[in-house]
Amino acid sequence: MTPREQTIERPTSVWPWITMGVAGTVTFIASMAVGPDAVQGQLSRIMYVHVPAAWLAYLAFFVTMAASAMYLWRKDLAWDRRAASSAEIGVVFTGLAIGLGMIWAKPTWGVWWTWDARLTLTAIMFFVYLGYLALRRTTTDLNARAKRSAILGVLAVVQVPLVHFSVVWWRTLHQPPTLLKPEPIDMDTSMLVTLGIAVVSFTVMYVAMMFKRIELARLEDEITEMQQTADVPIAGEAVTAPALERGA
Amino acid sequence: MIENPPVARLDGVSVRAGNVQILRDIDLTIDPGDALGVFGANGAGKTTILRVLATLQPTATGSVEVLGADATADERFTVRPRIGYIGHVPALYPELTLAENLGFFARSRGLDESVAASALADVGLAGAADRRADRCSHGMQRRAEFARILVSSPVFLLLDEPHSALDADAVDLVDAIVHRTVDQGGAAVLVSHDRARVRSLATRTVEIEGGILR
Amino acid sequence: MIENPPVARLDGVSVRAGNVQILRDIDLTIDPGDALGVFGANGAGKTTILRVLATLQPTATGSVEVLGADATADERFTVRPRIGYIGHVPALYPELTLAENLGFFARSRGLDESVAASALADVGLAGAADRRADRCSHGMQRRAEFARILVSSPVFLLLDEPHSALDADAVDLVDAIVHRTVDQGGAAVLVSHDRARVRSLATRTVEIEGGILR
Amino acid sequence: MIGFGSQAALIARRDILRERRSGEVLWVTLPFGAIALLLVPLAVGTDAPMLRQIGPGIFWVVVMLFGVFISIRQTSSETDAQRDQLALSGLDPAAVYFGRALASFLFLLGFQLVLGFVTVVLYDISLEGWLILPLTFVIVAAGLSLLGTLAAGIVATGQNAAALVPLLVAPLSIPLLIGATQALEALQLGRSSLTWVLMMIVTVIVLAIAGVLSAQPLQETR
Amino acid sequence: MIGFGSQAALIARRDILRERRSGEVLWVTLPFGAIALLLVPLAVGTDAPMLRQIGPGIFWVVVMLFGVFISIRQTSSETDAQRDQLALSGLDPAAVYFGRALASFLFLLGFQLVLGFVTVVLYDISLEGWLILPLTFVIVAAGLSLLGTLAAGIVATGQNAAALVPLLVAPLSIPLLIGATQALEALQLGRSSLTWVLMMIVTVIVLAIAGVLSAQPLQETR
Ligand code: HEM
Ligand SMILES: Nc1ncnc2c1ncn2[C@@H]1O[C@H](COP(=O)(O)OP(=O)(O)OP(=O)(O)O)[C@@H](O)[C@H]1O
Ligand SMILES: Nc1ncnc2c1ncn2[C@@H]1O[C@H](COP(=O)(O)OP(=O)(O)OP(=O)(O)O)[C@@H](O)[C@H]1O
Ligand SMILES: [Mg+2]
Ligand SMILES: [Mg+2]
Repeated sequence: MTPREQTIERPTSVWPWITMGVAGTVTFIASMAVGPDAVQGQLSRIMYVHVPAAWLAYLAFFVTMAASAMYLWRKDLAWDRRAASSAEIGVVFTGLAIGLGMIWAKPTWGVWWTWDARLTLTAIMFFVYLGYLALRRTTTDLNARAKRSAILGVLAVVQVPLVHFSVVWWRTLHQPPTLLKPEPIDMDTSMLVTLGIAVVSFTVMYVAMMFKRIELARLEDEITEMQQTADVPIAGEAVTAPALERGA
Repeated sequence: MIENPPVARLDGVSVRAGNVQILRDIDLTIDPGDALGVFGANGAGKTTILRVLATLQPTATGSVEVLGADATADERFTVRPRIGYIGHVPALYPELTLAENLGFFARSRGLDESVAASALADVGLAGAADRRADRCSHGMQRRAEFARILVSSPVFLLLDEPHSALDADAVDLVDAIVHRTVDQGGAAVLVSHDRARVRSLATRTVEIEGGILR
Repeated sequence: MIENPPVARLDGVSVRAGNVQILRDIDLTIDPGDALGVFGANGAGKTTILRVLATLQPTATGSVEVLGADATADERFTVRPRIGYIGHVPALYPELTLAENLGFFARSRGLDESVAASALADVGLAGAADRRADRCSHGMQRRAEFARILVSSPVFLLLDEPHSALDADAVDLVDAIVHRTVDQGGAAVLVSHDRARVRSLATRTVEIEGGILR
Repeated sequence: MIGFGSQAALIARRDILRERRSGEVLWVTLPFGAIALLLVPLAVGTDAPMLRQIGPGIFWVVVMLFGVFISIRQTSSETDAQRDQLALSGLDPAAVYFGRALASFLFLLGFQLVLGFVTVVLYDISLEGWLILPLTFVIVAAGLSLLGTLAAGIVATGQNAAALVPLLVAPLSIPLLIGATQALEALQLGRSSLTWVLMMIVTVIVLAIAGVLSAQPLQETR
Repeated sequence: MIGFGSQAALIARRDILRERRSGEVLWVTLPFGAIALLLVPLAVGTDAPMLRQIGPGIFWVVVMLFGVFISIRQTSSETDAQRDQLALSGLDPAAVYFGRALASFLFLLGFQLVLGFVTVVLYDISLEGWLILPLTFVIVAAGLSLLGTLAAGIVATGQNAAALVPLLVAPLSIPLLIGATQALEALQLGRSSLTWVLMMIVTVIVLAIAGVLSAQPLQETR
């Protein structure tokens, strides 16, 4: 078998980068434009990143779940790439929410971290999806990898409702839901609008990142595929005829 | 009269595991009535070829068709119960008696446990039916594997070193099972290092060397 | 010149397990230079006799003397390292590579790991030394067991179906090992169903039938 | 071919028979669970009101851990040869999954009953609202056996995959645990435990679906 | 023949290598232990002072249970063929026992360190008097690995003997547990923890003697 000449085209699309930049800028301007909170002062501006980051992590993990289910149904590796890309972005957003939360916690609660159901469960969510990404590195066979991670991708999503409702179930330090709850919303309109803008911008950013990441994932898979059809040693050639009677 | 479709056809099949290639570009057709002997050195890939034919081994390239079903598609599940595979290592549950092992197998095929009992008697193990599998000698366990074949009467036999560990009487049993399957229009593949015995049993033989069929 | 003491002597040995009797009143003497072939039906007790000779199987009655030691007394621990036993099932650690498996064995005898490497080369497995044992074919695992014998050069060889699973090249290896051991004044016991091959190798043969030696 | 239910029953019968012969749950896991319950008061101090408070929680944690262990051990002791033959048997992988889970379910129920008794004795638990317990026991046993069987299927597909097990077990056992502890507490506080029971039921359903969907791919990988 | 120490080291190296390949402790047992610690607060309620009180105790119970499990699993996965060859190898059964225990001891130390860290974070434990901890960790790891290895030896001799395991584990793990929890507490209350440390050391010595005496008979039975 002669090694085949194969090349991979370079990714060229730039618009996702532009979109991400614009969305980031919009979030920044909006959070600076709104007045400081009555109680929390300037600190409250953290919220416009902390909260959308957490929500977009939720969205990303739901997309991972849906794409994983689609993979299990259709056995199409494209769905696997979507699931993985979304999980990776979700991990970034979760990390952002945790990091900002910790920065926020130090001045308000006096500690970086504490025993709190939401904090703990958010951390578990973070680690479970980090584990999802680590798991993908343990196998090189694309289909086996896709199957395993799809199973995890579907099941891990139960984390999301757990994190969301944890503040209701264990009444502890963290803020209970102010927006995503059955009762009417009681929040300053300007803050609400700013939060809305931030959430929309984050969503746009998520979509743009998804496009870029999926493109990259496709190229990675192509490279893996090429490596796997490349020539490798024959297993049976490791075995030779025994050398009888050495020296004796 | 139309020609019979082949029992199995491999077309350009290769198998990889880790960073080695086990099988390369295997083309092989097995027709009804064939008893194919497969020879080759240790580690050449004989067991792997049997597992490919049993639809148990994922392949890297090529197409595998077994009993009319594409082995990479879901169709393989419908033909599997008609395949009889005996590997190097007995597949019995050690804590269960031989009768319980065979009974489990029979019932999984929708058959009665009495079928299992008579199969055990046919391989000469009636007296040991209530002995736990892990308290049976190695040859007795191999015999019990052949009883499994008698229970399900598969049309496609895949036997990995069928004569090893069996005493003279039991060896004849293997030959009888192969003959019966082949005579009824099935096919058998026999992997072995005992060329003399398999040559007398097989309708044709192939040699596998470093993952390539010769 | 005084006569050489026997390598092993069984005297009225019987073995029971649960509520069955596996061996009955076995008398057997194995002298230096003997290569004893043991034949018999499946389940007759051949493996059990090997384990008795390896001092691994507790006996119900009779006396067992191996390499001058009483096998029921603590003396057996001192002679065990000079016994080479290969059973039905390979005793390799599946997660370790062949080199690591043999290296462990060599070091347990106080030998260097290079001895293990050259033993692997001698059985034709130099190329697979770094392959995990559970990724080696059945025959390769059997070969690795014989490499163990080459590492420790035991004076008393106990081989259970030594030729099974080995290809034509490797089968000669077994014969060479047996010849070497016997020529150097050791002894070998070969349990097998392949009467022709063992007859040509053995200096004498016995038949075991329902736990009784004939 | 035999029906789905008979297939599952066949597998369950096989597993129960194997356990009866090996006695692993009975002689190793069950005593370990009981020892765990015994050690906690020795370790945290024998403060009666505090023990009464933490008793049910500790009980559920022990059930959870050992429960998953029981179901994992049950399945992952299968050899490659046995797996091959099972794949060739034509039994529906989903039926095999349910059959295995069914056997573990029965072991787990027994395990819960024994340990529950031990807990009540050792921790002096009030049994007010206990009528919810049989329901909780059944749901938790179902959830854990489905979870453990799924995890075991993953372990059996090769060593790399073993890393999946804790990842699956952590997120999925939490809703079961929370549901189990809160259902009784809610009732004792005079509130409805419906939400908790529903949450557990949803988890069990999710697990059953996941098990069914993954049964075939897991059987075919190794 | 090689010396006793080298024999034990050889066996320990083998076990460590096998674990490195299979990753069972790293990927299955360790995460399970961490999950256990995490589940307890969710199950017993998130009452910070109470958690601070029960934290160390829960930690030791988890270490105890998983510790014995780790050492049992390590040994009882051996096949009959492997056991036969080990018996023929001429290695001293007592050296084999210590070698196995040594490997488990190292796993257990790592296990304790990771879980200890998790406990401190989750339960907000005061580390006053922590200087006693390294000593306690080492003694407990030694005791549990000796105990688990002994139990595994019994399990490996055949099914009937397995019933003995709980009888062995319960009475011998209790002094270790009490010693471990009380040693730190005594120190924190300004009292001497010598008695407790001595009690643990005596247990370890008893276990070592029991292991040495039983090693050869256990190797020869099956
Ligand atoms: C390490 C610490 C923290 C973590 C891991 C964390 C995590 C989260 C998560 C996951 C959410 C999304 C909840 C949902 O809507 O389901 C959230 C929302 C929120 N967090 Fe945090 N947080 C942390 C610290 C803080 C701090 C210190 C504050 C302010 C004092 C804060 C205020 C909020 C607010 C106001 C929301 C929006 C609640 C809603 O409207 O639903 N967080 N946090
Ligand atoms: N614990 C036990 N309980 C009952 N029967 C047993 C037990 N252990 C061994 N046996 C029986 O002892 C007999 C002898 O076994 P052994 O393995 O020695 O046979 P063998 O001659 O080597 O047979 P083979 O040719 O099949 O290898 C067998 O019939 C076996 O079933
Ligand atoms: N996962 C793996 N990684 C590396 N090599 C592997 C793997 N699986 C199998 N092999 C190799 O594939 C080759 C073929 O194995 P196979 O069992 O088919 O041989 P075989 O012809 O049946 O040999 P034998 O006569 O010894 O039974 C062997 O050299 C084996 O070591
Ligand atoms: Mg083979
Ligand atoms: Mg035998």
